[in-house]
Amino acid sequence: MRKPTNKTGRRRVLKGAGLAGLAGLAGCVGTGDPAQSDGGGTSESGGDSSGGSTSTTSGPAMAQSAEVWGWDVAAKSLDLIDEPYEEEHGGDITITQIGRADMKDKFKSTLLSGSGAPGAAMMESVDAASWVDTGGLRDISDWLAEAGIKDEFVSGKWGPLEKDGGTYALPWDIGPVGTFYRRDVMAEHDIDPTSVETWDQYIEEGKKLPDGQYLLNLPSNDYDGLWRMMFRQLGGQPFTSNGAVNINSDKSLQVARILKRLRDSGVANDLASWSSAWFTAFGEGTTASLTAGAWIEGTLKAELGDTAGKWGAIKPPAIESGGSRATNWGGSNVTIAKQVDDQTARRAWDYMAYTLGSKEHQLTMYEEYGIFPALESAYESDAFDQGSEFLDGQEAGRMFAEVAPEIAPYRYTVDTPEVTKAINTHFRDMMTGNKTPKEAIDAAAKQVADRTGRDLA
Amino acid sequence: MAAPTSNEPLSDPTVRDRARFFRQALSRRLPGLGESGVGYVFLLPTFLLFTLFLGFPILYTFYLSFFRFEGVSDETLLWIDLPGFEFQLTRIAELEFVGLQNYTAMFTDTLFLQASFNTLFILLVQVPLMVGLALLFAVALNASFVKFRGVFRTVLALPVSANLVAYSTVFLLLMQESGLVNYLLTSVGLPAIPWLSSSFWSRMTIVGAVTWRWTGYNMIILLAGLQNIPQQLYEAAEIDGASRIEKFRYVTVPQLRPVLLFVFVTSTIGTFKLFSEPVIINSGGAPLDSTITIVQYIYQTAFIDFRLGYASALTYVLIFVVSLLSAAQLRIGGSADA
Amino acid sequence: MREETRREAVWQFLTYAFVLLGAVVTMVPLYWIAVASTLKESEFLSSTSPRLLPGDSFLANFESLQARQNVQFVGHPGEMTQYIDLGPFYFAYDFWHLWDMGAMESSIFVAVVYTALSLLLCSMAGFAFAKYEFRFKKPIFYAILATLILPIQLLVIPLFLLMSQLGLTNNYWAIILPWAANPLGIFLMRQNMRSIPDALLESARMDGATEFQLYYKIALPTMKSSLAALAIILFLFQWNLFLFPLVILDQGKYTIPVAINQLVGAQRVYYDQIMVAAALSVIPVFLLFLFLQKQFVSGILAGAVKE
Amino acid sequence: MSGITLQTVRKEFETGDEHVVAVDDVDLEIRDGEFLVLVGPSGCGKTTTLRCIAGLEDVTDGTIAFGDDDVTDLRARERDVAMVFQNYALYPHMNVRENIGMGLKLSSSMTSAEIDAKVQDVAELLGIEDLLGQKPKELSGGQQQRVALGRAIVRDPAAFLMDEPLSNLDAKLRAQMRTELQTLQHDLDVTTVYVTHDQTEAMAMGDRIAIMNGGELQQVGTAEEVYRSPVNEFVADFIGSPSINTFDATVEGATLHGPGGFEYTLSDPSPVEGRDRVRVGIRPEDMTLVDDGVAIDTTVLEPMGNENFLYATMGDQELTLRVVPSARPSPGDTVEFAFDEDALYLFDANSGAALKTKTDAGAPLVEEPEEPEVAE
Repeated sequence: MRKPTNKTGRRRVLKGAGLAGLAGLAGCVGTGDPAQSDGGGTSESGGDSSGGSTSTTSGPAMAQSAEVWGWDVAAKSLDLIDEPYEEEHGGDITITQIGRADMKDKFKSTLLSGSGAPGAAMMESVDAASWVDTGGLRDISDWLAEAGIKDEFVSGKWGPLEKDGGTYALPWDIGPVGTFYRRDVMAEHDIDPTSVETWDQYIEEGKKLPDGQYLLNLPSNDYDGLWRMMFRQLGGQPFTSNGAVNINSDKSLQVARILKRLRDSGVANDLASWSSAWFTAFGEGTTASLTAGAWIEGTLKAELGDTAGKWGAIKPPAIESGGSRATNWGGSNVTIAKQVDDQTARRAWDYMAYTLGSKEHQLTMYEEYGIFPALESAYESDAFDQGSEFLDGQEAGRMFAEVAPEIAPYRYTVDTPEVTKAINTHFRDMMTGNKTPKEAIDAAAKQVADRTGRDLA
Repeated sequence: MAAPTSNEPLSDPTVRDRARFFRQALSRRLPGLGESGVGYVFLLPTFLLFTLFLGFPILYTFYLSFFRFEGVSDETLLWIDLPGFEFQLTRIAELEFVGLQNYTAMFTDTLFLQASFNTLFILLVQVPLMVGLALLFAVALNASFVKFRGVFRTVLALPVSANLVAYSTVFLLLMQESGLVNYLLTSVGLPAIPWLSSSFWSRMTIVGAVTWRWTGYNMIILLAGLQNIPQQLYEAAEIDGASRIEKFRYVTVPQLRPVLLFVFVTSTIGTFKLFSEPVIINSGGAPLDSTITIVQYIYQTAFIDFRLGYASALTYVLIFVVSLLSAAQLRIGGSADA
Repeated sequence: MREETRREAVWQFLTYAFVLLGAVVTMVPLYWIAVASTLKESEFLSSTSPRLLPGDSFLANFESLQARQNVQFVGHPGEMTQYIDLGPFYFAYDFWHLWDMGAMESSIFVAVVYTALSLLLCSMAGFAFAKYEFRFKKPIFYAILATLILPIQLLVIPLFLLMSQLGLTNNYWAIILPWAANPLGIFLMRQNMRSIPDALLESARMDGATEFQLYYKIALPTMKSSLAALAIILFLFQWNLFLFPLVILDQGKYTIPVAINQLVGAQRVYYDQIMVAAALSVIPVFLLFLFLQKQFVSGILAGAVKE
Repeated sequence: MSGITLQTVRKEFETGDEHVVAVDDVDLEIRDGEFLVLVGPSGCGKTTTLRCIAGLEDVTDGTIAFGDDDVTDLRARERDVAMVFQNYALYPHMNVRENIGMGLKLSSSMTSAEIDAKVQDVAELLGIEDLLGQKPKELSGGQQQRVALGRAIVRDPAAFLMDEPLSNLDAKLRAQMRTELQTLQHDLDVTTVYVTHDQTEAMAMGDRIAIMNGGELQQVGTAEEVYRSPVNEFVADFIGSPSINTFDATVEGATLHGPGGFEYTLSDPSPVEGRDRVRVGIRPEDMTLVDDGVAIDTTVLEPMGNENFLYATMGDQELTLRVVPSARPSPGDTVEFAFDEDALYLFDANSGAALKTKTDAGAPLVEEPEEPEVAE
């Protein structure tokens, strides 16, 4: 039941004092695009175009200022490029650092209520599909085409950012996965990770560790993370191209079996991810390795500084012999809300393109905070050839740069959170032996299908 | 007549007097309101704030509960076109009318049922536990022989001053596998408890946290109620040969019934509204969904799944259920000893 | 008689033991917050032997909290940007710039304003419900009471929408006004005000008081302890608001819960800073509570739960 | 100062589904400076009438005038009356000085200094000048009573309205305050309407007494008038302590036949002419014990010292007699009593309207210049 649009002339806005506020909920009717009305802007969206714009591209005039939201290290990274940008392009970019969960809540509130959004905001690839689906993000495909930088990014990154021919965010970083291990612990127990090719081999090697020491951590609150990483490594897709649920595919079953084997073999610890116990175990070497996105190096360095030099990294083991060893974990983008007025959006885009679309700036952020660029052209830089002190001089950067372009695309959708829940719930049953791997993935797939109204593949 | 009869002023009016005279003159000129008029005037500010800030969200939520949210939009949302009254609200969301589907869907929504179960579980354990403890503390502190009653009262009520987010985080730390609580348990020879990682114990952790925080507060309310019980009733019971327990059973509890009821109803409502505690404590690695509460689930439905319509319907069901429950509590509690 | 005294002694001992145990259990988390705030993170998180005695890292922790970029927990002297100098008359009129408010000051400021405003509104509404007859009194009262059930987390989106239309985003009024007419407050005031004798009000009417004077000259002063009790409840309510302030307030205006939540990073939780913040945030409410405790006990239900 | 006139004042209440007529078309004229007592059983409408005069209740119908001024539509604070409440209604948060001065502060155009002086005067008048700094809860009942009075006096109102002001005092203090109030009212000479349910108090204090029942005004008159010449059985029964003895009697010519073989032949049968039945009333104090009167059976004897109350039955009719202290029949004893026909009351058996009241030579009836105001 669609309500008629505002074209129907007989309906007018009642200009009563009390109702005026309500009537103006998303801009006055008749003035057209709400983004240009008072309702849509932010405090920053002054619409003031008098700023010394030195933009090289055409289009609407740029607002003087724009605000960009990000969290933690990411926000700090963006801040690095703030000054060079302002020197070169003028304008006034404010980077606002907000806690990750908080930023998401805030940004989503602005999306859903159609007002209050900043010029641009960070968006994780995992969230991208559902955020795009709200219709609250701005299609930047024209600007992207104009800038001609689309092909410079790793292709696997674009999937969740696109919908119906529109593009809604600019990729920033990716998380090519590596297996980080404690060199000293492995050496002590005669394990050579560099010789490991598959997970099965890795498990066998892990059995050499004594009781109380684990090869890796398999946290019961984060099965989906490992599952997704491995599934993607196999080229698996959670949904088929026509939207059917596909998490009970053979590839998914393969992954489930490996996870089950990891648990049953006794080589896996079970500590909640990111808990202090989790960190401590890596610090003490009771958990000897960690498979995660390249960005974990920066975190480990910050948290466990006194273990510097004791770490090494390999490409993640393959699921099967000769299989791919490239996959991804994590990664962000920068997006602009639709409600942001054109001038401010233009300013925000200008900054985004300047920061994320340039090798130089991406490398600055990589070197300072380990943000691994999604900008493929950056990989040529010898910054990736520098040995990492934390990894005992290993040139892991090059390894990841090799992995990055090989990462298979992955179909994130609005129902990704459902997949997460289903996998965690049923894999827990699988781990306790209540379900076989096959039963677990079937149950998970059925749950997702039931709750999203999708078909099973 | 002894009062001064002279009309001459004894003194010059002071500034305050002048102000008073001005107020009097003003109030004399104002038209009188009927009794009902006065009532409305006193209610006016409340009424305005309610209509503006809660009326709109409540109605909007109700409206949304019959739709499926399809995305953000800027088309017309709602229009009223009566003779002499035209009003149009611009659509902020792309909505598809689904009738009562949102309301029927929840019966087969396993996660909703899980959340309801969790909330009820917490409710059934936490409210009686907390009210029971609060009552025992109140009775103990009402006993005349207890010294330093003020100190005990303050100490017991102190947790209420802890900030919600802060204390939830602190509980998260205390209850960790290797946290202080397990340290204390193991150091006296008891087994460590998986406070955060088992479904049962993670719910109990939430129960514990909420109980810790609110027992003292409720104790104070009950204590105030106890102090209103006439001492003669206890003396009469004493003469009738009632034991301590009997006095508690036949004097304290019936006399305290209205206060207990108040505490029960407000605690029940409070438990239904649990949000921050489970969100924060759940992040400690509890099995997924094992501590999710109804409000938390509705929040996720709206904010993570963007199913605004469904979330709105859930909200209304929650409100309906809590209203029923409160009314039932009031009826049960009130009728037994009217 | 002998038997009686012995039983009495046992009873007294049990009562003391129970209360003492309760007090100790209650104090453990609070004590631990206080102790942890003076320790290094590694000291209080150590799994082998948690430290239970205060250390000397409080200032270091506090400094690291204050040094955070995205959170200003406690404010500092600001710059007075605007003032008028007329010889002996020296006016600063950009008052809030005397002190840059951190989360502590913001929370206190907001909670105080909210409490004052809400006390006014609740007592007025409670007075109307308790002492006047008017049409639709019962339906209105129950409608207000019903909103007690409403979890405000679920109104975030429409409220946000409304606030941005009213131009109140990033404005403290946005977290004060929506619940200034607090349903629990109205209920308590109504119940308490029913205990004011009608004769007292009529007497004042005979004395020439206007209806509004009845309210503020008679009803309010006789309700002092109830107002004090309600003040605590209202203050706590505002003090703990989390989700809506998070969404509606921007950095620099954060209240304590929002600020503390900022210390939970994407990858790391800054427990040492959280402990300092938690310890500090207890203080204002603790003082308020200590200050008003007597009135709280006597005022919470002077007539609150009759009927 | 002025008199107060009530014309067909009517007050109806809606309480839930119930419709109550609390005051039923009362006409009443209170003279300037008069002490009028409104008396009646609880629920008779006396307090409502007082509250209508005060302006605390809106009348449903009728008018109220102070002197020549119609005040029906004026609010309480505009009527220039002062009221003393049963529970005194002292402001608990103010001290005595503030309590007394409150009315002046709210509605007079006196300066603070004038108010203080006046409060001081009134306090001295009432002998409570030492209490001015104290809060009500620090005062005894009698002191609170005085403060409440002071609060009324200080305003020089056109009328004092008092709602059972003495009922919260103990018996001794009540008697003392009764006299004091009368003296004070006499000295101040302010029209006073005083509500009580205690007929003794009414008789003792009122210049005139207005008796109400069921919302209707029964009779207005001096204590003696209402005692000696009640307009109906209700007034006769209400006034006097112990209450009048009344019983049914059948009429045969001039002879009355009552319960338990009661028989009396009227020397003047005119009041019962043409009637079959009648209600007979004899006041306890008019019955004397004799040897050849009506026989009754003693049930209880209450010695009061100066007199004895004798409770007895005449057939199934219970009677009360006030007898000399020397008469001491034991329970179960049969005694006999007699009375004067002059002291006999006769009432209509159906309507209760008086047919005959006391005709003996008591104190002379006060001849009033105006017609007595008697409502049906």
